[in-house]
Amino acid sequence: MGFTRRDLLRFSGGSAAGLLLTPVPWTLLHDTAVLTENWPGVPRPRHGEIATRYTTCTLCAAGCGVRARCVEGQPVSLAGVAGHPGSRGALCPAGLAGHHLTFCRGRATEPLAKGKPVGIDHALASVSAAIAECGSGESVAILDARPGRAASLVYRRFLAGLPKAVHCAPPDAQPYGGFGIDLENTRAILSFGARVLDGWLSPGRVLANRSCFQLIQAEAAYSRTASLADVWVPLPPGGEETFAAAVARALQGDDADAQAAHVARILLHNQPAIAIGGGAAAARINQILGSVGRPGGFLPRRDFMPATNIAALPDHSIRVLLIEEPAANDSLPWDVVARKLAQNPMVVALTPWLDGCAQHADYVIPAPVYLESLDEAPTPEGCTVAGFSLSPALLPTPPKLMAPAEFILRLAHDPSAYSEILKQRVAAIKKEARGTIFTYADAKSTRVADFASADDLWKAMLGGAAWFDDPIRSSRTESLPRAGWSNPPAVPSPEYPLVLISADSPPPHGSPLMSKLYRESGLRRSAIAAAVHPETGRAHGLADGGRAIVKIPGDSFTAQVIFDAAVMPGVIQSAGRASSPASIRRA
Amino acid sequence: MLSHIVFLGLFYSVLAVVSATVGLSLFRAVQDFRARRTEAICWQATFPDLPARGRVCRHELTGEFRHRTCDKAFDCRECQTHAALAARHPPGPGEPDIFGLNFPLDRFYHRGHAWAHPEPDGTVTVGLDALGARLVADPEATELPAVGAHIQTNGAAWHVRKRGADVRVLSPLDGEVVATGGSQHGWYLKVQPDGGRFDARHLLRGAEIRPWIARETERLQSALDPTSQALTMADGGVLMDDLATGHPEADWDAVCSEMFLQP
Amino acid sequence: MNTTSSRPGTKPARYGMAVDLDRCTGCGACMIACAVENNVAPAGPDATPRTGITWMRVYQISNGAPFPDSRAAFVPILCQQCGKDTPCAAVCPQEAVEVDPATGIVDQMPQRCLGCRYCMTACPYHARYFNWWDPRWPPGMEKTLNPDVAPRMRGVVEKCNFCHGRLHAARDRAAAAGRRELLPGEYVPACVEACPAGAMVFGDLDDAASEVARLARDGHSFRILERLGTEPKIYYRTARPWVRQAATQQRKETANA
Amino acid sequence: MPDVDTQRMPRGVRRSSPRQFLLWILPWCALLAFGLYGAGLCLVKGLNQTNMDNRFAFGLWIFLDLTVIALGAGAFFTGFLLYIFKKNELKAVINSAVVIGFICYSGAVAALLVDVGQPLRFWFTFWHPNVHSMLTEVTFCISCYLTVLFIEYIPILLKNRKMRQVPSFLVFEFELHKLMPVLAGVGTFLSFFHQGSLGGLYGVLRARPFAFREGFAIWPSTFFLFILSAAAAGPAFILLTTWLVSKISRKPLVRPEVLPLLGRISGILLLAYILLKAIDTLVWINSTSPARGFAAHQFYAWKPFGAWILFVEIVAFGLLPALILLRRRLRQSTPWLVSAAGLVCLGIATNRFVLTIQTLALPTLPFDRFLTYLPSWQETATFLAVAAYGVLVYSLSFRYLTLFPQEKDLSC
Repeated sequence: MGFTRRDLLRFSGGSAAGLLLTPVPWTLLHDTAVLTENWPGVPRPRHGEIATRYTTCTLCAAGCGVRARCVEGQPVSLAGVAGHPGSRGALCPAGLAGHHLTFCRGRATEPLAKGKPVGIDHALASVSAAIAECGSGESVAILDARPGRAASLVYRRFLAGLPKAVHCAPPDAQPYGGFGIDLENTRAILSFGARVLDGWLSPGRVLANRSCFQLIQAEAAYSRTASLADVWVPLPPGGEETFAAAVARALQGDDADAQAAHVARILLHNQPAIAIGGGAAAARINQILGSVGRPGGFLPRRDFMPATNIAALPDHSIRVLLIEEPAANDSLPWDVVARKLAQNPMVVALTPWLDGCAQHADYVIPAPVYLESLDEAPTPEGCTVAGFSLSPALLPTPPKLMAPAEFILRLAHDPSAYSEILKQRVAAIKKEARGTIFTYADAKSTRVADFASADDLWKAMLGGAAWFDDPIRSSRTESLPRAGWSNPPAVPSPEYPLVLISADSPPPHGSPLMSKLYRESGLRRSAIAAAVHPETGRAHGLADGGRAIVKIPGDSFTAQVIFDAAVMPGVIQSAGRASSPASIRRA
Repeated sequence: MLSHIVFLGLFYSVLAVVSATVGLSLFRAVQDFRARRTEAICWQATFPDLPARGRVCRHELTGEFRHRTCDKAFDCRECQTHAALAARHPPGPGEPDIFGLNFPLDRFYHRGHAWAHPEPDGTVTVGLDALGARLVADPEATELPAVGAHIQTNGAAWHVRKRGADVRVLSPLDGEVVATGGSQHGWYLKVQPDGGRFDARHLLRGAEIRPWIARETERLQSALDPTSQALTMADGGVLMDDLATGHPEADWDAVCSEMFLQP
Repeated sequence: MNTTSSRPGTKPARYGMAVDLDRCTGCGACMIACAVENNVAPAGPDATPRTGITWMRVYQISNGAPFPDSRAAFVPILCQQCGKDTPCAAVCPQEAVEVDPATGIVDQMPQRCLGCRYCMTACPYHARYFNWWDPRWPPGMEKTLNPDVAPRMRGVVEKCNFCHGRLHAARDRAAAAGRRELLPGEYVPACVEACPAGAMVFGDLDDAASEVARLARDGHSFRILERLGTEPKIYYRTARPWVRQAATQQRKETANA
Repeated sequence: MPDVDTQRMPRGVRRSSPRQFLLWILPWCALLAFGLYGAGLCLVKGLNQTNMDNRFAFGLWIFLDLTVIALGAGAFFTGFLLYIFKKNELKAVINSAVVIGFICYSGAVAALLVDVGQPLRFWFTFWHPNVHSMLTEVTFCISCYLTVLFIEYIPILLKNRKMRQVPSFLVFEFELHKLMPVLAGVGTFLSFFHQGSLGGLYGVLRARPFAFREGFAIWPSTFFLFILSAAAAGPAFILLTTWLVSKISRKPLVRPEVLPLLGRISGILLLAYILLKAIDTLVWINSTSPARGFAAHQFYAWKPFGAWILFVEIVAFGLLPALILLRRRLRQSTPWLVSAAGLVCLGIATNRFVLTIQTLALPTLPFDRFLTYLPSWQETATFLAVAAYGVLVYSLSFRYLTLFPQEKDLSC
């Protein structure tokens, strides 16, 4: 008899029932559970010997002490160093994610000539050639991201050997020249657009003293600092000078408009007070307040190494420009730099990134990022005494990468290595035998004099330590430099009825994790966000959340419109852009 | 913890009840097989699916009730109502000729159009009545049970195939097949009734036949042509010998399912 | 029932946090420290502000006044570790959420989570996050994962647990030192440690001497959505009336996104 | 030559030609395939394929589940009335009701399996259940009840013309049918529970003042409201489908008195439900919500969900159809009856929508915003797949099984 459908039914039914009695289904369940627990593609964190190592952050001029938790030598998290005199145990967000930089996309991994990979020797050769070809009236310039380092000395030494050369710095580097700010005793700060609560000096130090000083923020942008300041004086774009003059008058008892008078009153009632940012404006007020050279004001310190503000150079004077990538949150307005370049210039970018100054460079010399090579942190910005600390590498330096200083040394045919230069610097500190060494591991301060030898000091600093000079009683009388550069006030015109101003810095270049968090929390508006007052927006036919095209002289970009009633009418607020007249229309 | 016990207890007992129900019905089904109750149960399960008009009580046919639907699946042997009524006034003799159809009075008729005729030798001859015969005249195939097979009242006695209609003719009695004939013999089966005696209480006889056939012809009519309401045959129209060829347009499957109580 | 965290011998505590909104500058250090500590993956390109994972999330609030009177404040929102009828714990169908009686910490067990997201609808603080994607790191970056915390798989819910890994580590240290209880400050979540403004204070709310308990009692302190009666353990503090109002009172205006 | 197709249909009923039938199911098959593709994407690539997010953690699918299960309640309630209360008129629709119930529940379960982030862990709930969670109740009840429905479906299946030729099937069917009241009882019990716990699902969200309700014992008021509303919607939906099917198949399926009866049942329950719902709403507005720091009017301050939605839900889709269904004269006229039934179903859908979607759209944090959400095509496709699946299963059942016993009588 054949195999009928009914038999098939019976068979399948029977086998199904039978299967339940076997362990098969249960093991299957168990296995699925196991599978879902070790989900494919989810990485297992490495386990291994855990160590704490110390270094110093070089991502900005603050030079904060860093405690790194390392698994098998790989830093897995960074934290501040408790008791660090400069950073007060704090780190900024960028610093906290510093160990991710190594893994960022967009890194320069090998020397490039006009975008094409070349050997480092070839690069050296062609740069030297270009330098040799420098005609009269044309100069070689090194844009020093942070003057005052041992590296800066290397640059100067190299430039000294050239007929016409200049060691310059970005416009807003060294805002206070050879002075530090005695923040601990300051009672009031009048800030002309300085990002006081958003990365000014070392965040830890500022925030630790925040409750002690009144903050008056005078700027057009409704920046984070402005939104949190005790008083926000919304100046029309470029109105610093006028307002400063008014405040100055008020301070001297002359009559001024209510707002200036109010500000003056605050400054007078909260002595010592200082004014920062805003170039000449601030300098004038500081003079009246007498805040230079007194406690709670600007105190001079040793070791000031002035570098020429690149904005101050004559136009079209630079033939060969070697740029060291400035820190993420310092802006390098390229238009200012470009103005200084001669015809067919050669621009060499010494940078870890392809998206920074490398975009404008003929040659790109890939530099290691923070933690990838032994580096140095000079006197923290605004520190009242000279300082110096090493930033020991926690990660191996990738092949083909070369620290800017190393490159310049090679260019100068100087056999010594950058590390030796640093060692000499430390030796010099030991020789002068001033000041104290703060060692991160035990948070102890030791007189430099108490170190047996320069080698001991070197070792100590390699293990994570910061040197701070002793305060000086100097009779230096020179007034403050005109901090920062105030570019000409942007005046609206029929063609450009609005003014584009920079609010906060955009999410800093760096950890993908950090950019993710900023994007998702909306804490920092991206560079393509343009905030306008709703009325201004409607007047220009924009829609909240819509896309718009912002035109500025010689450039234009598309941005996402954000209606924000807090923004000054008539301005466009966008992160990290130079102030300029602008027009906006719906995309 | 207690809530755990209560909650889980509740739901696992629910599961238990459900599976028990299924298990029980499976078990019972197997029992029925063992007890050879299959045929009867199949009929039991089928009967409710018959259209209401196919389930009328024989006493409605004879007019003793205005409306009564059989609740015993045509097994009057178990029906007190029938017993009582049959005792009070048993059906009188009728006449064999009904609308030109011949229904010999010495036979007992099953609602499924099989007749049973007790032979002197104690066996019972089973065949298709005049109406049934016309419905499946010269069938494509006839499938009779093997000699020695056992058939049950209201179970399938034999199968006939006519114009795509599979017809199973319901057995009028319980018994063992002793011989098989066919349409050409005028009878289909000879059956040795169980227990030697032939119980015909559930079968129609005598005067009951006419009203029944009258109703049947109505049903036939509506089955042949659902649209028309005219009762052309009740008033003496004569049925042709082969209805199938006579009504080529009719859905024969449906007709047979109607007339042979086969939902 | 209880997880490993409630071991015999360790003195029970009721951990909580006090956040000073007048100190917070919204820098986001807490968010980053949190994500680094807890191995949150960088979001994929198509993640949105509403699909990304931020156990700690800083909201910017405003006094609603237009230019030039606008003022801003920042409110870090993390799991508020509700202490009474914890909404998420009550609804989880398979005990993937547990309130540790020894610490008061509401813990999420990703390896048991079904991903039904019922707990997320239950949470009024939106402090629970779902893994919409497989966690992915840029090549090599998985080397920076914190060994004390297992990354979560796709399709499960996760949230702040006061850096559970740190609690375990601290306990082990204490045990090694033969102590039954943790010293104040011995166990601190990553966000608190990282805050450069020192705006966050963490500790045992039941320990009247602790800084956090003192701040919780402070007249300027309040809790968000307190009237829901879930006894959250995150206290916020501000001397600015408008901030307190904006953080506690339901807005009246009918405008919306 | 008798074609295989008719050989499988019930005898004595007319069905469309195979060609017609094919034309009818083809589009639905296509839709099903498309939907399955969408669902497959969600399963393989993860839920990032949907437009749900951390704030809108529940979306279209949960709305679908709640609605569909409410509409499927006809199965249990009809069974309940038929087997327990011996309302024999309902025999006419019980088969159809069972099939609809089966479709709704299996569809809902399928959607749920796609909805969870780790479908492979679906059984965890049975392994370590948290008995205090409404979702656990739901999971247990629905899985149990789906089994019951499947078992209730078997007899209908076995009565298929081909199947019934297998005596053993018929016998099993017969024995099973005898025990059907037991299953109906169990089913009713389960249904009462899970319909309720589906309501509880949102009612217990104490931290979501828009959804939270006080209640009795562990059950918030929505628990009981859902039972009642489902019981009201079930018959209405059966009424609607029956009418629809007989319109599409162009033949009477049940005796004329059956539909009005369903309507009446639905009407009575609906009226009761609406009254309770109104009371519940008042209590919520005046006590529950304010007690938790939320003035109820705020909830309706966010466009587009103004107070109108409350009116629509309670009056237009609640009171109105209830009154229609309770008036004999209106009940007798099919247009009124059917449109009323339609309104009832709409009302249920609205109620479930408000509870699932509006709850999530409304902000709880004072400085938070109102949220919007639009399902992605994958979500919608999955949704449609469930619908297509339903239509297909029902069409096939209708063609080859006896869903309406009276049809045969009425066909002549």
